[in-house]
Amino acid sequence: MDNLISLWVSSGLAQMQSGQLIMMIVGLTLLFLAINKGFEPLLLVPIGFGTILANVPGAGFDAAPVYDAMGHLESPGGLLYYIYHAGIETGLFPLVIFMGVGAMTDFGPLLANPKTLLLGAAAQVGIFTTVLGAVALGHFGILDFSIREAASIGIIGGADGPTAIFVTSKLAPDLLGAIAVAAYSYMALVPIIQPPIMRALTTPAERQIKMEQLRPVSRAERIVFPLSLLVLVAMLLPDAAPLLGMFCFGNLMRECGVVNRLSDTTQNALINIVTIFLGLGVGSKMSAEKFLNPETMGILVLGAIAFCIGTAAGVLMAKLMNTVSKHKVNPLIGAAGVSAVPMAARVANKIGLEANSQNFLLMHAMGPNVAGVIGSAVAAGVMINLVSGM
Amino acid sequence: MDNLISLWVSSGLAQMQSGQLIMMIVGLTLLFLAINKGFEPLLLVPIGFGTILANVPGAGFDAAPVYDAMGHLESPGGLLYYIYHAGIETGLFPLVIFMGVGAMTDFGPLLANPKTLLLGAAAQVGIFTTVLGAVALGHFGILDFSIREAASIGIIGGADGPTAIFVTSKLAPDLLGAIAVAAYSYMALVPIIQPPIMRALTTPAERQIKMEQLRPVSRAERIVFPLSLLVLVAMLLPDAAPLLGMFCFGNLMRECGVVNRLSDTTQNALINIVTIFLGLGVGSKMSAEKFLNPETMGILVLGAIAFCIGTAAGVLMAKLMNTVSKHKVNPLIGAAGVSAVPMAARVANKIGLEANSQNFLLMHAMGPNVAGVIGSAVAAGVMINLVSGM
Amino acid sequence: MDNLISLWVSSGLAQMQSGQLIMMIVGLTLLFLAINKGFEPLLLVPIGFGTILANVPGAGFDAAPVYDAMGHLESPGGLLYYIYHAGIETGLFPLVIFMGVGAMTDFGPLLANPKTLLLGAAAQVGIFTTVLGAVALGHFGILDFSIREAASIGIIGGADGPTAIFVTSKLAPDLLGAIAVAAYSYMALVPIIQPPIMRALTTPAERQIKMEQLRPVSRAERIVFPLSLLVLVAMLLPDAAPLLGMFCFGNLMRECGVVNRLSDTTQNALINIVTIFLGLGVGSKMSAEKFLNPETMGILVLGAIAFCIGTAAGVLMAKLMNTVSKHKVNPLIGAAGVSAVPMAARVANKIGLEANSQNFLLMHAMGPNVAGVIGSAVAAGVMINLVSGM
Amino acid sequence: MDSTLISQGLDLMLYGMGTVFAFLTLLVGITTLMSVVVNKLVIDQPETTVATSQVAQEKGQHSIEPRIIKVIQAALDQHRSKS
Amino acid sequence: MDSTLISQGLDLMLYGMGTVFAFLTLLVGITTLMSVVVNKLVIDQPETTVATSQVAQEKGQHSIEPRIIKVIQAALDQHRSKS
Amino acid sequence: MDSTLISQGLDLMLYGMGTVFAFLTLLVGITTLMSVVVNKLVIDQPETTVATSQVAQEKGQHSIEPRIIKVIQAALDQHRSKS
Ligand code: NA
Ligand code: NA
Ligand code: NA
Repeated sequence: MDNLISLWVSSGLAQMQSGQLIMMIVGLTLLFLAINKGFEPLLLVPIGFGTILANVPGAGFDAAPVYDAMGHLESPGGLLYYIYHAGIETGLFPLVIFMGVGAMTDFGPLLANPKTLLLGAAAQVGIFTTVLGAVALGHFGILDFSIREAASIGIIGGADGPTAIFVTSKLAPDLLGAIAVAAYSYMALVPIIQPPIMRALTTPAERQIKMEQLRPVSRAERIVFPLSLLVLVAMLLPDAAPLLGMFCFGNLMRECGVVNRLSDTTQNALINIVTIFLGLGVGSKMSAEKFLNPETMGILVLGAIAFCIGTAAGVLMAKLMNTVSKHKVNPLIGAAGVSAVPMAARVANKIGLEANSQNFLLMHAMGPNVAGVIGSAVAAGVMINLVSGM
Repeated sequence: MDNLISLWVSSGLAQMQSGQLIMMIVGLTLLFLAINKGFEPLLLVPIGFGTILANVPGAGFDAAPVYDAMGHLESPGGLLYYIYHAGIETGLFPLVIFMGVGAMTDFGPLLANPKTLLLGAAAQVGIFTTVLGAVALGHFGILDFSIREAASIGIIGGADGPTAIFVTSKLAPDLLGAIAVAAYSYMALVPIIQPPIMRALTTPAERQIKMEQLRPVSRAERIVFPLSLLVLVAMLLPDAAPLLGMFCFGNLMRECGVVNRLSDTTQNALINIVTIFLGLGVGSKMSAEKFLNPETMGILVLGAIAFCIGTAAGVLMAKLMNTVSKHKVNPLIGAAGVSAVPMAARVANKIGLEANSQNFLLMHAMGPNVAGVIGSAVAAGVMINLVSGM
Repeated sequence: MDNLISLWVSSGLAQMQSGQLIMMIVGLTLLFLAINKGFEPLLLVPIGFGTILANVPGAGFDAAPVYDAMGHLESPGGLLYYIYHAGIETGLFPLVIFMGVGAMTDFGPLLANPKTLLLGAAAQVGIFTTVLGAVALGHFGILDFSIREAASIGIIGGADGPTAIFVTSKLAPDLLGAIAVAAYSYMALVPIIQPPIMRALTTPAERQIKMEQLRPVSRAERIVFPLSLLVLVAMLLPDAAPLLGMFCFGNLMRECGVVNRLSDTTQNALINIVTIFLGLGVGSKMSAEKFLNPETMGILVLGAIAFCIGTAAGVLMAKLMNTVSKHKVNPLIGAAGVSAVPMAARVANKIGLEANSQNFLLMHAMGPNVAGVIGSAVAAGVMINLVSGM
Repeated sequence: MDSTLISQGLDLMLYGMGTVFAFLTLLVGITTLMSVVVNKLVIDQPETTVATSQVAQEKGQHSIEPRIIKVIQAALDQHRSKS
Repeated sequence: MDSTLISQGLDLMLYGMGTVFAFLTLLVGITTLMSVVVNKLVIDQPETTVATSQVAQEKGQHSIEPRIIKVIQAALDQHRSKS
Repeated sequence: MDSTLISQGLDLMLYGMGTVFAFLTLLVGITTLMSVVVNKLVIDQPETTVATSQVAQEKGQHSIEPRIIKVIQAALDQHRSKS
């Protein structure tokens, strides 16, 4: 009889709190969005599943290990505990992912047309206006965000998952779940969020601008570029060096042509393994007390605003560049400056084709697209530096 | 001269104890069984090799790291020390393996004929009778097992390596070597252990029963099933959630169709890497004082009994089901309920073909086969819960 | 304004010390040698990049994590800190690499002609003469090396990267950067260093010696050999057991034929992942104070001498063997005894073809080549044993 | 003492097998129900679902396995060049 | 207090965007310069570079991916045996 | 002090090279012996051994590499659909 009671007392139903139940439904919703709607499934499937696991009452996925007085292990910690503390709290997983993304990135279009870097810079306006919005919400007493939290929320506008996770795990780990979910969800919503803004800010004539074909880029340029970027970061902005350093390392392995087996593994087995565990670890931060509160709603709203402002800033920057340069840029590719690689570039291409069915913008949009990755990593470095001193 | 003495004193021959020598021979025997006889080579090759390494006198594979008073590393630990403490003591390796096995499992046959789940339940009788046998050995003063040890021995009857390792590392880590070796050896011996029992408990007419062809299973069912199982486990049996949660996660990645690159890596690079280290880590527990004792002999005998009883229970359950259901089940597939995927299913198929050369049972036997994996994971959860409270 | 100052103060330019700048140039030079000149790119690309990262002022790649009084993480450590302490200080990475190299090694040529093991032994003379040279430099007051440092420098002559890293991380971690760079650089320079020595020590007639075709080697021999080697090491030289044990394990997985999926992963994903992190971790030890000093110059000179002596000893040993054996050995293959797999064997083949365009020595040279790997692992074990007791 | 151990063993057997059977029997029911519900819900749009998810996969970042494609390409090229 | 937070936010915006723009503008210049210099330096020996690096790769230890090669071979063998 | 260092170096040379040579010479003998013994033992049943181990491999759990097979299949399908 005692055993029956023990089984019942330890069952999920007896221990379940309403918050946990709601969070399990949140996890299932994320899985639905990922699987049925195609929302960034590579991250949202593990995050959604991790959310469910972390909220199974009594399963101890999140439990810390217990040691006795002699330092021997009395009871081991849960899987998600180890993943979070080994890979996310330390920043290791986002950095390894960045190395993998670097190994998958083709800088060719950017090298052929370097001034598209400015579009990637402009789109980061979304990040900083959102920071301002978050502190304003505090000012008007609506929500209560510290400057560290505001900075983490802003980085959603960078449209770059690992960057957002890296910054948030350093500045505001309690918001990690909400911010990661917002970042990946909006990246998935790019094809819905961006087009109206792009159409509103451009004339049909502008959308029909045909850009010159990109020049071929030599292998030597491709090798020297990540090294130049690395040296520049090292000289000017060491706080951005972890993210951009690993990004450049991955890209150098890809382009140098002498370590193809390392590059292949980085692009496949390594990034896949780390992606699985990164997602599960983020999910472990999706607890009711941290996610089910007004702040999360605020984060979702601010995140959407960040994406919109970033998109607009990119488009407007392209129009500004056209007023001073004789090589015209189709302003649609400015929207790709938010990053969200490669979806934002595909959106630019699609809207371009609507205006002129012979105008293929995809390759032109890849330049600002990868520039946006650099831009948000730079923004991340600046914010970590400034906020830490505030 | 001092140096010669130093070399001699530190040589293996000078330090070798008889126990170590015997354990090295045990390791070589495991390798022989794995390589020459095909006994579960994926695990027994690493376990056998790990056994030899752990017993090299003076090599320090098992040595703990030494830190000075300031916390600096004075001498690093051995490879097997780190593997065991990072991956097995924490339970991480068995959980990752379970994720990989989930990604390799096809639940189709089970979904087409869900009542075969009952066969997977029945076969777990072997687990619990063996627990009873182990405590009875204690009662009659033959061997001395605690209830935690008895539970770990019973789980051998689950015919599921990672489950056995997970339970034993939590309840009775000292028996880990013996139990893992017994579990994998008997899984390899399934084609020898099961057929006589199956033939003894069935009539030729029963062995010739033809089952209806399995209906096709939709992709949506395959996706929803692991989630249903997860929710059910979360509600009722959180202690089984670590094992079954990771199992369902792997299976969802496999079936959802949107994260194929993650699923591929889980089924290949990730599970292979963890299998190598899991095997080596288990081998590190194969020391003379823990393996060369009467308890090991008891474990081997009890493990064999567990397999036999599990097989018999599965077959008898199938016969029982035939007395109440009009859709007849060939009782041979009940034996596949012990799991030992996919060997037990192949054995059922082979014995079925002996009785009727046109009766292909393989797909029908896959249902109880994977049901047995679920069944023994549930049994593991119950035992961890109940035993911890005893 | 404060913020501008903060940004400037934390910028790389403001914090840069001359030593860091020079080390970044050293890192770029290593990348140039690896990418443009093909110097062991699989290791020197990560080492070179790691060197640059470790010397970015203020980026904290090498920073230790900070914990508060309660044991909670206050600020996480840098990527290279974690890599170095988890993988190199513990010796884990070199051991895993050795497992991978074992899985890639074909012992066939060695088994067909076991006496070529003696060539692999002779070439290790380079290691020990170099130790003597290092202590002599100390005796004459030119440089100041302890016996532990001298032993680590000598192991460069083993022409085996992971062995050198394993020994140095145990005996003289401060020299790790310089020794790893020297070891891999000279392995890359084998085609330049060896031929003059080989030509000087042999007559044209000797270089034209045709060797008997190698007998076919059975699968059983291939399986039993790594086990025999393991047992011999366990009995006689446990200090060499970590390196040779993992080497034999990898080779057994390769040859036993029943764990091909484990062997494939070991040869690909696993060794590639570990190679990347091993290289980065070694790079983290390339700091100005440890690399920019006269000792490094001494290490480079001594390393070159070690290679030359090893090559000469291998050739002379082959000539000695020809005076007593009736099966003549082409002395060129003695040079392959330094290991540097497979480059030294290719060099022997090339010089052989110069002497006689029909004399293919490649397969014959593979025997001493892999023997050299065993020889230097044995030498490593002896040195760790003896030096620890000095 | 010993009898306690035996009674613990009996308890384990009783409650353990009970839970295993209860859980898996429940799972039989839930699985059957799930299959019926799911197949009813999805039946009208099976093609759509598949199509959507394929689009989803293409939309996912980094969803192509470049190495696999290269391998296939290499295999085909090599074959063609030989034939 | 609140006004401090706002002013911190403004500072972040000002110095943050300033740095991003300054850094990426500088990168535009450096990239353009780099391309010109690199292409001028390498232009005479493009073939050589490629050749060297291929040699380099071949020289590198363990540079072949045996599994990939096996796969291709298997694909071809299977195809031939069927046709 | 210095002479101690030199004598340590000499010791290392002497005992080190001695051990290396002794070990590898012993290994020559053991390898030769091993080859003779092994080939004598296995000679009657070489085919059997191979066959057994192949069966062994098939019997092993999860022994098929599904990805590789998919790749091959894809390569063949693609090729057939083109030809
Ligand atoms: Na961005
Ligand atoms: Na089972
Ligand atoms: Na060597």
